[in-house]
Amino acid sequence: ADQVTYQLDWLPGGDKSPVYVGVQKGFFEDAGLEVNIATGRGSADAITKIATDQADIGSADIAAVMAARAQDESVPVKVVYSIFNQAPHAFFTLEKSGIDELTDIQGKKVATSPFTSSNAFLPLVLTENGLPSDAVNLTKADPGALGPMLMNGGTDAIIAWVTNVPLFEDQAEATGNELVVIPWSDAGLELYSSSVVASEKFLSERPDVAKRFIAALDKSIRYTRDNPSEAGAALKSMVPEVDADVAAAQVKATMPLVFNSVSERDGLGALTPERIALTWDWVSQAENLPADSLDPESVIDRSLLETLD
Amino acid sequence: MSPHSRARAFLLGVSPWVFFVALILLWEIVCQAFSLPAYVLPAPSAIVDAFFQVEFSRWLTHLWATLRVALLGFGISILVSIPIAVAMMRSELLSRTLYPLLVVVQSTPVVAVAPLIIVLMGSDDSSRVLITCLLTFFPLVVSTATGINETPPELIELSRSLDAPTRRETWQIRIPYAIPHIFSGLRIAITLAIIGAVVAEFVAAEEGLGYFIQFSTSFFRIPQAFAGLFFLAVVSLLLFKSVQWSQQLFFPWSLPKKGH
Amino acid sequence: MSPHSRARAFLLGVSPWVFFVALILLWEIVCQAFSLPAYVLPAPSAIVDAFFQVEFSRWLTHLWATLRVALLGFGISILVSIPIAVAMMRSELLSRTLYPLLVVVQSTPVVAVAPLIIVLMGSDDSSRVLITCLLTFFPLVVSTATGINETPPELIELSRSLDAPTRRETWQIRIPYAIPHIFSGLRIAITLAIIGAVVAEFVAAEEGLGYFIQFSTSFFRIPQAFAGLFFLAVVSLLLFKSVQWSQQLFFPWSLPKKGH
Amino acid sequence: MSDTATNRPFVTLTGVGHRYDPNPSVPPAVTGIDLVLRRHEFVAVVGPSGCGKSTLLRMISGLLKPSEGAVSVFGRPVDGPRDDVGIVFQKPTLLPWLSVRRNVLFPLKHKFGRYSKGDEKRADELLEMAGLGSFAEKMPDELSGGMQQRVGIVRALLLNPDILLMDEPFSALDAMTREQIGFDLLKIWEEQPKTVLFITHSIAEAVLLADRVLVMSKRPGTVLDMIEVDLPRPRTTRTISDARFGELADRIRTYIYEPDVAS
Amino acid sequence: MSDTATNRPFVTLTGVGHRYDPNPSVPPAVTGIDLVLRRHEFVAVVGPSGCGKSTLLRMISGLLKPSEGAVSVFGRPVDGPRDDVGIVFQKPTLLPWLSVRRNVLFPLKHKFGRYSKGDEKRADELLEMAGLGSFAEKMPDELSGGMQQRVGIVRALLLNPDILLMDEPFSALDAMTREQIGFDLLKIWEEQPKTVLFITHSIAEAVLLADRVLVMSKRPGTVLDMIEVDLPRPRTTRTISDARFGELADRIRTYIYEPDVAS
Ligand SMILES: Nc1ncnc2c1ncn2[C@@H]1O[C@H](COP(=O)(O)OP(=O)(O)OP(=O)(O)O)[C@@H](O)[C@H]1O
Ligand SMILES: Nc1ncnc2c1ncn2[C@@H]1O[C@H](COP(=O)(O)OP(=O)(O)OP(=O)(O)O)[C@@H](O)[C@H]1O
Ligand SMILES: Cc1ncc(C[n+]2csc(CCO)c2C)c(N)n1
Ligand SMILES: [Mg+2]
Ligand SMILES: [Mg+2]
Repeated sequence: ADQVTYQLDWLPGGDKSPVYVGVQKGFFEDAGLEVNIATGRGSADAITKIATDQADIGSADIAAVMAARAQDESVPVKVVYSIFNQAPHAFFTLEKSGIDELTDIQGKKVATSPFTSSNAFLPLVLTENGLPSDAVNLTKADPGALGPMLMNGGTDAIIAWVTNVPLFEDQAEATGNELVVIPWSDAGLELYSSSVVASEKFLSERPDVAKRFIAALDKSIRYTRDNPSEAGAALKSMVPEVDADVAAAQVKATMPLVFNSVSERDGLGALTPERIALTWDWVSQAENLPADSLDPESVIDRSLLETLD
Repeated sequence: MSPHSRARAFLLGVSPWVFFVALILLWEIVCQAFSLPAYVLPAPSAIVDAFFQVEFSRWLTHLWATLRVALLGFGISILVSIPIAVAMMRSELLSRTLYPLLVVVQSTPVVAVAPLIIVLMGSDDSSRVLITCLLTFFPLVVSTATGINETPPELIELSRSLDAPTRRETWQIRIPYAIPHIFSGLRIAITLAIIGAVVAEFVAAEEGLGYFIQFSTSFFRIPQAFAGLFFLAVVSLLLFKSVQWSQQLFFPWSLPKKGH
Repeated sequence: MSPHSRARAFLLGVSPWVFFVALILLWEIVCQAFSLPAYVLPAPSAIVDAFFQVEFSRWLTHLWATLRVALLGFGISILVSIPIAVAMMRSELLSRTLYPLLVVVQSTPVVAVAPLIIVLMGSDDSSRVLITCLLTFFPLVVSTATGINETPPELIELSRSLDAPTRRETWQIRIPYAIPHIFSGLRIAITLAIIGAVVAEFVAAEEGLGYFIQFSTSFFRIPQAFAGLFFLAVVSLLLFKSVQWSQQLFFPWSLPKKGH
Repeated sequence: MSDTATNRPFVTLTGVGHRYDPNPSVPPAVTGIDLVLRRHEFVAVVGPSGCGKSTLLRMISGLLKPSEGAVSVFGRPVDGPRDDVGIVFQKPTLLPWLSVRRNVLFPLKHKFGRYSKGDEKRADELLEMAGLGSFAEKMPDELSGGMQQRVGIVRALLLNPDILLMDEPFSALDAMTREQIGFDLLKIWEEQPKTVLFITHSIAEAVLLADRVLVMSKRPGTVLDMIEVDLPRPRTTRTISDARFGELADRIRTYIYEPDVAS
Repeated sequence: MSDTATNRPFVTLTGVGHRYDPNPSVPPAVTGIDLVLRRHEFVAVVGPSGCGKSTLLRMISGLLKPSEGAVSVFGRPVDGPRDDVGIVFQKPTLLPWLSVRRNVLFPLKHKFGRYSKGDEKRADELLEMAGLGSFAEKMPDELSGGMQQRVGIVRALLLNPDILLMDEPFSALDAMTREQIGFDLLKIWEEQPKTVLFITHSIAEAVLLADRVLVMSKRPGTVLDMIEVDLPRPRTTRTISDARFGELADRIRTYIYEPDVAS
């Protein structure tokens, strides 16, 4: 079987379960692939590892790929498939806080992780909704501290990904609170997010393997949507420390980022030029990159998508 | 041994445990009394529960992953740093040239260069061992160099007057004299070795206690993370004690004299 | 001073710089020759470019944020660890009880307990200073305790024979005797203080050199991250040198004697 | 200091002994010492090297607990270091970070936390007496071995203690300085009487300075004899030519050289 | 060792001096020393404490570079430590981690990396001679001050060096051991001739042991006189009662006590 190393951009979790499902259900094996999964520590980490051929293919935020290529056009990676067609970023708050919609956030205390890509989009989302870009009182703290800060009143809201809603719900429940999620995708942030990224070397030297891989991954993603609890169990069987039920809940929270009106319109995994341009528009503004520093199309390789049915 | 001194020895032996148990009890009581949520500070009872929810064989896997990196890094650090300290003591030129470089290496937060190391060396044991070495070797160099420089001048003169090879001056006089200092460095380094292994796992690993803690935290499974922390602390403590025991066993003369 | 020894002094003064420049050149050449991609290891020239692309006032902001946390943590560590070492030297019971606890605290990866610290203390300087202290105080305790225990027994007998208060035995005999050891601890601790501040900024901060490095990395601005790293190394080196200078200035007798 | 105060038992040792090695097959360092030092008496101790002289001194000072018998001072048992004792150690024990003058003043600084201008003057006087007047500002490692030892003696005298315990204080001194400083010590002792225990390897020195000479046997150290030195005071260089001086010295020499004949 | 070998210049010092303090207003420690040690000669050095005796010894050993003049041995200038020199230091310099026997054997171990069973036997014999036979297995900190110093002497004798430099080796010894070990030293020296420089504070000891006595002035140390000791060898306890012994000792004493009258 052909060896493929798949690079995650973070630790295993429900949102990363499709690749595990593919391994466990034998989708990769059926395609003549033996897939090795490596954990990662952020999109930049994943992109570097793929660019230096420590992995063949993996997941990373398309925003990070664009930023990388805008600053160093020699980074040899291409985006080949879109996983999240919507931004995962969101304000999380408690019902009792009285924040019901995005504009209520003005003047509130908001906590966020120090190095999440969400921070760059925050000013844009705020101005998009008619608020000044410094409308919130922002503090940055370790992701692990955000939940407790929200629950004990240390902050009015936090910024996190909707993929983690179940985790925060558990914490809210434990303190008798009701969690309110305000996704930025409902507030005008229209872009691709988590995507499949492949090294140029992998694409040029083993195009056939890449094609089979994407096909099997595509199948895994669909299977995961339909069988969240089985996906949780698949993850659990490969990563014993995982709680299968929590993972299943995460799968359910993640799927709307994958299967939604965008995927219905363009197809699963699709990378349309319009939405790519839109994404670059957001990213270049968010990260202070000149609009002409990158042709966003140059980071895309649709050859694998074209072979999918 | 008089009954009095036997009682004293018993007290000394028992007191750390009493203190430890008292601390755990206090912790449990605080958690219960203030009903601190488990995701902030889990009660010891919750940590114990979490500990037993993880299969023992998984613990062993993680333990072994961390331990082998820590010990390998620690060992290599010793092998590297003592010759460096000796060389720096012998040549002022080398000392002046190398010291700034060592300080630069030491004061570069490994967390920040770890990704570079991983990219350059691949994300396997070798890069984690290197990260561990980077963290541990500096205290060893500093302590050994300090100790070597504190050798009484009379003894150096004795060696000079014998016109003995410098090698023997180093091995038979300076290094033995530096033993108390070297062990003070080893005590610091062994705990840093564990930290180094853990930090390396935070940056790239698929197993190990550091990975386990990070992973548990990413799922907000704080009691489980604390179980990992606790396990890690026990391991560190045992390693630290082993350093002390080796000194008692192999270099009893290097221990401070007890008053009469 | 003879011309020969003047030449030697000059060589000694110059050699670190020569070495340093040679190292940088080598690095540049390696990067050019192997055309290493900048996202793996940027060339020094690229790093310098990146350095000047950041406004100087921004650098100062980041520097000050890191420096104040590091120095505050370092200072508090000194204030805390010397009394602890003294207390542990005085009472074996305390030493036996406290030592394991210190080892546990020391070997707990701060990154893993960071959320707890932030939740309990808030995400401001205070928690960053605490993280720095957690990293730095152990080497200080170990070195000070080692030094205090190495005081020659005759001097302790002198103090006993005067029936002087233990406080003065400590301050006028044991602590001065421990000065070389304390400084060896301080040399280790000052570099750890910087690391502590940087790690703390990884965990909770809006500014500081550690924040800057990680931030730049997360946006794939690798040369810029290296510029931050480089700046950090220079600052560490200066702090380390300051520790050495203070020893030369205030405790010249504690330095090893140069041969005649 | 009234005369009634002297001639009274001041330091009393009854059956005192010490063993460093708990293993009973190893003989103790010293054993069965019965000894009374009278108030303001000058007692010299002689005996072979390793016989336990330093051990005895350390037990009297309270620095070492006897493993048999008991020491008492002025009727009160000694159970720890006393503050009215001045000790000159066998090795010079100067503090490397203090100048010579500050080393001499150290006991005051250490005991009381401070010293006065007057104390400084006294320290300088004592240093002058010891021939170290011009070295007051030097650091200990700039002194020769003998000079360091002299600083140690001056330091012990500074506090003018009731009991002065001296462990071979003059062994590193040259003959002239040695004799000179011996007489200086007697002068100080006569002006400011104190009980002195003086360990020496010089029989002549012992006889020249002391009221009584304690002769110790070789290990395990016991009392061989206590010899009354009935030479008139003040002692001077002339005392040495006194016939009685030769007699006493000879008697002690016999103990040391032929212990079996003497006892 | 043929007789022709002796009586030849062996160690030569010409205009030797040393200053520790580069400040020219501070006098040097020693200055203008012209001195010739003949092969297999026993020279004693006396002089006031701090006059530079140890400094002189350190310059001859090659441990200290003279700041003026030059030292040469057998015609070759000394520019560093020599390996045919045995030194007994003023302070005992034992290695705390070695037993007494291993401390004695240390020079062999240190110089050659090993020692033989025969060396061990010799070490034990020397220890026996120094009255330390039963202490061979002890650690240095279990010995009294005098015993430590004796171990240092035994150590210097082990290598049977050509040149033996001794810095107040006997000052911590009791009178009997001192005399005894002095005669032992002479016996060894006669059996295995070597050039000896022997610093002492005892004028009697200097005259009793040496062929010549170098008398040094007080700081800055210079040569006051070099006194030929024309007493017959072998020297014994009887030598002390020799009238010539008293004469010589008196002459030296005059230098030390009244330097102005003597010179
Ligand atoms: N390391 C040093 N630094 C400065 N001065 C020194 C140093 N060593 C010795 N001296 C000075 O040099 C002089 C001679 O010292 P040296 O030790 O040679 O004397 P010595 O004759 O051996 O005395 P002693 O009989 O007391 O041992 C002394 O006045 C001393 O103060
Ligand atoms: N710390 C120790 N541990 C074990 N034995 C010791 C210790 N100190 C001394 N001794 C032994 O006790 C005996 C007496 O020692 P002490 O120092 O009292 O002798 P001393 O009469 O002062 O000798 P010297 O004249 O050589 O100084 C010696 O035989 C020595 O070996
Ligand atoms: C691709 C990717 N990169 C980083 C994180 C880490 N992260 C960023 S914010 C946050 C807090 C929880 O929402 C966490 C864990 C992730 N999850 N996925
Ligand atoms: Mg003694
Ligand atoms: Mg000397």
